[in-house]
Amino acid sequence: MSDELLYSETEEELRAAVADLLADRAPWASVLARTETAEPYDPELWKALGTGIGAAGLLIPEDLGGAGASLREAAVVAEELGKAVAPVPFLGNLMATELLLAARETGNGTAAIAEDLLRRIASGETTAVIAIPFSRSPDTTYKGRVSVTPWPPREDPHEARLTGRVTSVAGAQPADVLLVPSDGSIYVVQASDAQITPVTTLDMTRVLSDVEFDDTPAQLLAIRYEPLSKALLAGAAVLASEQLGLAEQCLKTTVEYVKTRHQFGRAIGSYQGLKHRLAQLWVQIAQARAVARYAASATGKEQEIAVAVAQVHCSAVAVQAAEECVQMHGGIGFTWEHPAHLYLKRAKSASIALGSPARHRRRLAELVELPAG
Amino acid sequence: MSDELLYSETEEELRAAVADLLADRAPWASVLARTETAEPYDPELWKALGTGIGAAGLLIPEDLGGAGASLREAAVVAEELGKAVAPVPFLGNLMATELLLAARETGNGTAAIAEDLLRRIASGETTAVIAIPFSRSPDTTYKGRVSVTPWPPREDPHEARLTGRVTSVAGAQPADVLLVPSDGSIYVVQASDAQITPVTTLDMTRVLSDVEFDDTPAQLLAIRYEPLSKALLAGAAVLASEQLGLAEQCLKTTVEYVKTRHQFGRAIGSYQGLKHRLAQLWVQIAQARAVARYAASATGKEQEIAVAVAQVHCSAVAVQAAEECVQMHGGIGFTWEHPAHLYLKRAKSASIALGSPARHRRRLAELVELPAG
Amino acid sequence: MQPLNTQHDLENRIHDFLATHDPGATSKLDFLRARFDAGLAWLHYPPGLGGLGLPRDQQPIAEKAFAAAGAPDNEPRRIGIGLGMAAPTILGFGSEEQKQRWLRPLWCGEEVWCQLFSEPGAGSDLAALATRAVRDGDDWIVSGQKVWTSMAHEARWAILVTRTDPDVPKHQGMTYFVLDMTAPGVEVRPLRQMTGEAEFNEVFLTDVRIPDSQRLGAVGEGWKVAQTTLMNERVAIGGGASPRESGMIGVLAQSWRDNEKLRDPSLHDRLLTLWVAAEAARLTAQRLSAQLAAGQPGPEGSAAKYAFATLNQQISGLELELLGEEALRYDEWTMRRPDTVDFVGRSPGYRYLRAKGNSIEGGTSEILLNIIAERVLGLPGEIRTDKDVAWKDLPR
Amino acid sequence: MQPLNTQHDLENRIHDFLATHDPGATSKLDFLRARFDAGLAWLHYPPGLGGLGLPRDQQPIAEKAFAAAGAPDNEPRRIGIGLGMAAPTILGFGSEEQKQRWLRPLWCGEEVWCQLFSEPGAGSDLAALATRAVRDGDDWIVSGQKVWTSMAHEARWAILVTRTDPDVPKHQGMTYFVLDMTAPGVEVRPLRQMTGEAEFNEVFLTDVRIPDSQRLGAVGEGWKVAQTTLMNERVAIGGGASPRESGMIGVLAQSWRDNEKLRDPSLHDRLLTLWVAAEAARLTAQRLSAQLAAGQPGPEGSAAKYAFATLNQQISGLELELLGEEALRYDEWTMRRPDTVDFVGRSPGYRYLRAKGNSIEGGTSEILLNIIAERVLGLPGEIRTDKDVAWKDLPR
Repeated sequence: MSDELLYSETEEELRAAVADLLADRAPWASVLARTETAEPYDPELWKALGTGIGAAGLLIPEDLGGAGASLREAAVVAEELGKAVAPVPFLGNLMATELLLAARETGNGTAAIAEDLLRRIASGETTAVIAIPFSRSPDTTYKGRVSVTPWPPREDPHEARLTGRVTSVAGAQPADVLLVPSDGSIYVVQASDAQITPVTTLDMTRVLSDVEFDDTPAQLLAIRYEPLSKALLAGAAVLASEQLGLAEQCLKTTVEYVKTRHQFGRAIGSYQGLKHRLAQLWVQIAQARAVARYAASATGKEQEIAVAVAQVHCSAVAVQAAEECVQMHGGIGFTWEHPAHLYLKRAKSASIALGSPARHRRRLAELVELPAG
Repeated sequence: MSDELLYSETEEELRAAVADLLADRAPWASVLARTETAEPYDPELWKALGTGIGAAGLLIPEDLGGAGASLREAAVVAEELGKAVAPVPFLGNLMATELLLAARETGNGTAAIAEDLLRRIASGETTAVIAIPFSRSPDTTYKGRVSVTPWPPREDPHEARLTGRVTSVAGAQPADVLLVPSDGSIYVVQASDAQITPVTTLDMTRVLSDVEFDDTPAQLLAIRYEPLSKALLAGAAVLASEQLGLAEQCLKTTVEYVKTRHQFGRAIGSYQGLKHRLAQLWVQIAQARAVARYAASATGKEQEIAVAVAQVHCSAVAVQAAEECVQMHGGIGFTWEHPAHLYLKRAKSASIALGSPARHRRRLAELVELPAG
Repeated sequence: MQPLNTQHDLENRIHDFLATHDPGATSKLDFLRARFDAGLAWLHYPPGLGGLGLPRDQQPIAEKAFAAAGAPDNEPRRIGIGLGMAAPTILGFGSEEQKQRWLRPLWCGEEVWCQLFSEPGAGSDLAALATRAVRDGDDWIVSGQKVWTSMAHEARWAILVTRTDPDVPKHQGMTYFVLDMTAPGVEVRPLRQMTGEAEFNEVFLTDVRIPDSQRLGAVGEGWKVAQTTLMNERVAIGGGASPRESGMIGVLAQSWRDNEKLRDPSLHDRLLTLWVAAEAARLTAQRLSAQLAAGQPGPEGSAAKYAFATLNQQISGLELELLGEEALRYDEWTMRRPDTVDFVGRSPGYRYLRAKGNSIEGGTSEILLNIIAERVLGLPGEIRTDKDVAWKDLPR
Repeated sequence: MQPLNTQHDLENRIHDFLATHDPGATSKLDFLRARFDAGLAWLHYPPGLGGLGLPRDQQPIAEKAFAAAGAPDNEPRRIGIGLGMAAPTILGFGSEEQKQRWLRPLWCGEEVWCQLFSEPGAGSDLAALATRAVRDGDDWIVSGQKVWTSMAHEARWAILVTRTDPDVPKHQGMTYFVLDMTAPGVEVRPLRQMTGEAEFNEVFLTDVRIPDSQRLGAVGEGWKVAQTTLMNERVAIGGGASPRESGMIGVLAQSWRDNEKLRDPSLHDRLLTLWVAAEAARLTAQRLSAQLAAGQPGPEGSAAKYAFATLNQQISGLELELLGEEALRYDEWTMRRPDTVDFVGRSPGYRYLRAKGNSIEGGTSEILLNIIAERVLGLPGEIRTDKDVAWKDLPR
């Protein structure tokens, strides 16, 4: 029953494949070097990961060309991507996939559009993302600033025109297709028809973009928002595992460093002050592993609770791990030429992404009936 | 200008006198022994402190037989009392005195009653306390459950009858006179006319009582509540210094212990884990000293801000100091036969007394215009 | 007897046993003795000593079957030290005769055991202990003071570590015994704690005679034997699955739900933060159980105890802040002698005070963090100056 | 000249000086040089070296008077290392000739100074430094790498600690020099930090010649000299009174007041907690100033720096959480070379990242806590294995 909190053999094999690829193609020095180029996402790496290993179509049913796997496997991929702060649109594409899978079920005649897109995602031909600010939490009543013509929309598949702006979208730059929630419905837009402007982003390994629509052609995908919250919830679950991976990597790097760095004639890792902080971090990470696994496994209302718990806990642990990584490396950890800052920026941004910890606690308060007043 | 944050020579002399008395009359072992007797407050000690050193009449003007001192001197006395967790009704009597001093100014004909009481407090003949639950914060809109006849009261001095109950009053047991806020006015009641029942109290060195009135004779002291909030604010300021003293004593005791306690062939105070925690505590206590001094010096609206800051900060520091004192003493610190628990119980209770830290933060939010929503 | 190859075989065996031993018609002690003799007590123990040499993870099957049949249990909480610490040590180091003498009445709850390890001068640093044992013919004469002994006032037997050679480094000069708590010279005094009650005892040993036949392990090997005892303690403290909102967080959450008046909105975020911390600790314990069941024992036991202590202290601290006036009061200071800790049944102030012991008893939080840092993370140990010095020359 | 017995005398002296030196009619440099020569620069320095041998606490009187007259200042932030660290060391250990050569252009801001102490392998443990200086006739030949050097790219002079004898324990084999930053073999490279910009430099020294006349203190006494430098650094970091809501907490509070939309009620309690912590730190710094003015210098300087670092990190962390989407963006990664840290003028993300340096630069928080624990609380030091070993034999 509680084996769901462990990793299966299949999952460990998938992990090893992703880890090998990242060790080979995404050492931190090249991740850092890429951040100051015009192409902050790595298309070759994404191709190898997405179609080579099949991470792009992980959640897509086998009859549509995917792997027919679950969020559990996706979470294992995310752990490894977190360890490498890898610049690929895995998370954004995963949320878009979840949205399409949910839209396929709503049965208002747009299933064919969803299926077609899912097939193309699984084959690696297309990368999709949801055009929504990356800070939005799953329980947000999202309105946005994109208007639709015709309005109100008909239920059956039809073309429409979108005008307006969505800020701080993650993974939009390398995407081919945008899924645009606007005014309560969700539309499909070709990325080449929108204006996508990368912005200067705190997390340099997951660059955000502002997306502008100006009477842009679009196709109805879903008449209501349900698939959106489902997608964001899945994204938040998987993000917790990414945060776990990041925290593990920070701890590992730091432990290695304090074993070899000598001051006052001793390895600094022999001082109890540092030891106790690292041990506390290890305890937190062991807990993060349990809650992240649970968030990737739970369903229904239990999933909502599990995801809120995981987002609160893993956000804090990843930030703590990255902050300790900087501090315990001393001066070198504060420089540009050491990976610590990549982790710090990813951790802090991820803690805000898909809802801040405070936001998830508020949601949890509703779910477990602990009202504020 | 900022000399107000330091201690004057007079204050240091007063401190020395109180410290000598407490070292002589209130070693912790006898404080502990007293807690399980029927007389948890020490009348002899209070007499020596109150009239011998003059602590009872500290705030009372010289023409009424007092010392004409300020809250600054009272705060220094409180620091020493905190160090000894001394079982005397100093704080309660001080708040009653502040109330009477304020009532004397309101000039509705009851000034003579207030002056008479102040004279008797200064002479040591009478000890007074305010009959209000010890948890009430200065900004509480206190209503209570005591009813008054006649109602509404006339402005001029008159007799009345009180019926009802006030729970968790600090220092009521050794008091001769109760100042009873009820229904918006404040009355004087002879303690012997009320029924005072000591309750089992978490802080065994400041036992609380439930006070019951049953058609009990009372005299009008103040037609409005203003003097009450003034008194509670002064009490909260002085309590911060008591918390400071307690924290200092906990740190001192703990530092001494970890220097002498050896484990694994070394004094445990040489381990960096403990060192860093004790150094952090010292930093907190140095800050507590500054904020407590400021709270005892500020006036007007600045006093309200200063007291809220001091209550938030000193409450947390005292609890932290007492908790570290227990933990770093290991097993012995968890026993009845070591003073650590007396400090822990005092610290935790004091943090709740006169308003919890969260309550003071909420008040501060109003004062410095940082609204919650 | 047939080998037991499947869960089904085991269930059949228990079924057969119950068919001939009706719990309703047998006295409790007779039933437990029969269960022991049938090898259905602790299944992983060897045949003849209450077990069948089965894997540890079979035990729940037996417990479930006996409970379903309404069979009496051996009150495991009351005899926890015997079951968790004394028994594995006797099994590991005892002679055949010693095992036969002690294990059966131990498991059946006839004889309660306690543990005489800690001393006033040797807490975290157990190997510094000073209780002396001097050889005298076939006996040893033991003098010293032990502390933090649960159940000493009810125990028939104690496991005891002593110093037999003060002239060698501390880890080398210790010897491990079983002590008869009714022997002359054993004095048990209650040790009152800050909650007012006394769960523990101090035990004073004055020229107590212990026959050499009650020694466990070789002379001078007491440290090694004690390690077995302590390792089993940590496994016992470790994991276990429990439902959401078990323990203190449940009390706090319920109190929040039940008392609308107490819901200070400025404490809401902290309440939820602790709720999440408690849920994270719970899921982690559950994951640990699953790992153990899947045969992947991890070092998370120390972490679980550390997290439990920290959480209990934070939750009970917040509870008092939330309650305000009620928190200024206490239920009872009277000195009592409880057998177990009742966190839920007593007052909030009791919870706050008693939780302070959680980070001290059974390994301080500092020691647990050291263990994680050194044994799990592989960080270098402290520089030690006490390892090669004769015990008698150590600073103290 | 008349002795100055009162504040009034000092004010008169300044008044007389200003009467003959009109700030509006004199070039900035001429004015500052004249002020130095009149002994009105740093009043506590000796006559002839810019001072009058007055107590330190007279300085604010002079600063106030000159500021009131609209006189130019020496841009103290730009030449902070010279004023705060180099000057007191030259005053304490320099020859008469060295003082005359360096102090006047230093104070007047003509020559910027930097500090070459830290090395990649010697951060907290400065005495482990490896930069070698070898005697060669009247010169020393110096090679090594220094790091975390502010202003090295603008500095004319540096204070430098080197290793002159690797065969003795590390504290004994060091020698202190003044280095001409324009000398051949000195290479300055910007050291980019996580904020994107480069406040600091690495300085590579390759066979740089330093005349022995630029040595400060005796050969082998570099540690003692460096202590003077560092002590003065800590005093400078210490106290100072500032108004309520100065610095980061002011930014956060204003942002809360200005943006009703951002006011997440569940963050309110944490905002107030940090507001109180900032106010407590502010009052503590003010108390420290009062103590120093009253001649009661305390060890609170290290505590103030520790508290400042912790607060900045917590406040900027909360600010990002509060801002949500805006916090995901950054203002600018371009590599720039700022002279000072601009916490308030840049983006929230910059504040968050830059504050991480506060607990590392100028003494890590860990070292500051060690100092408080050992020097203030008198706790025993760590066991040291590096004090009696030749530097060359140390583990690294």
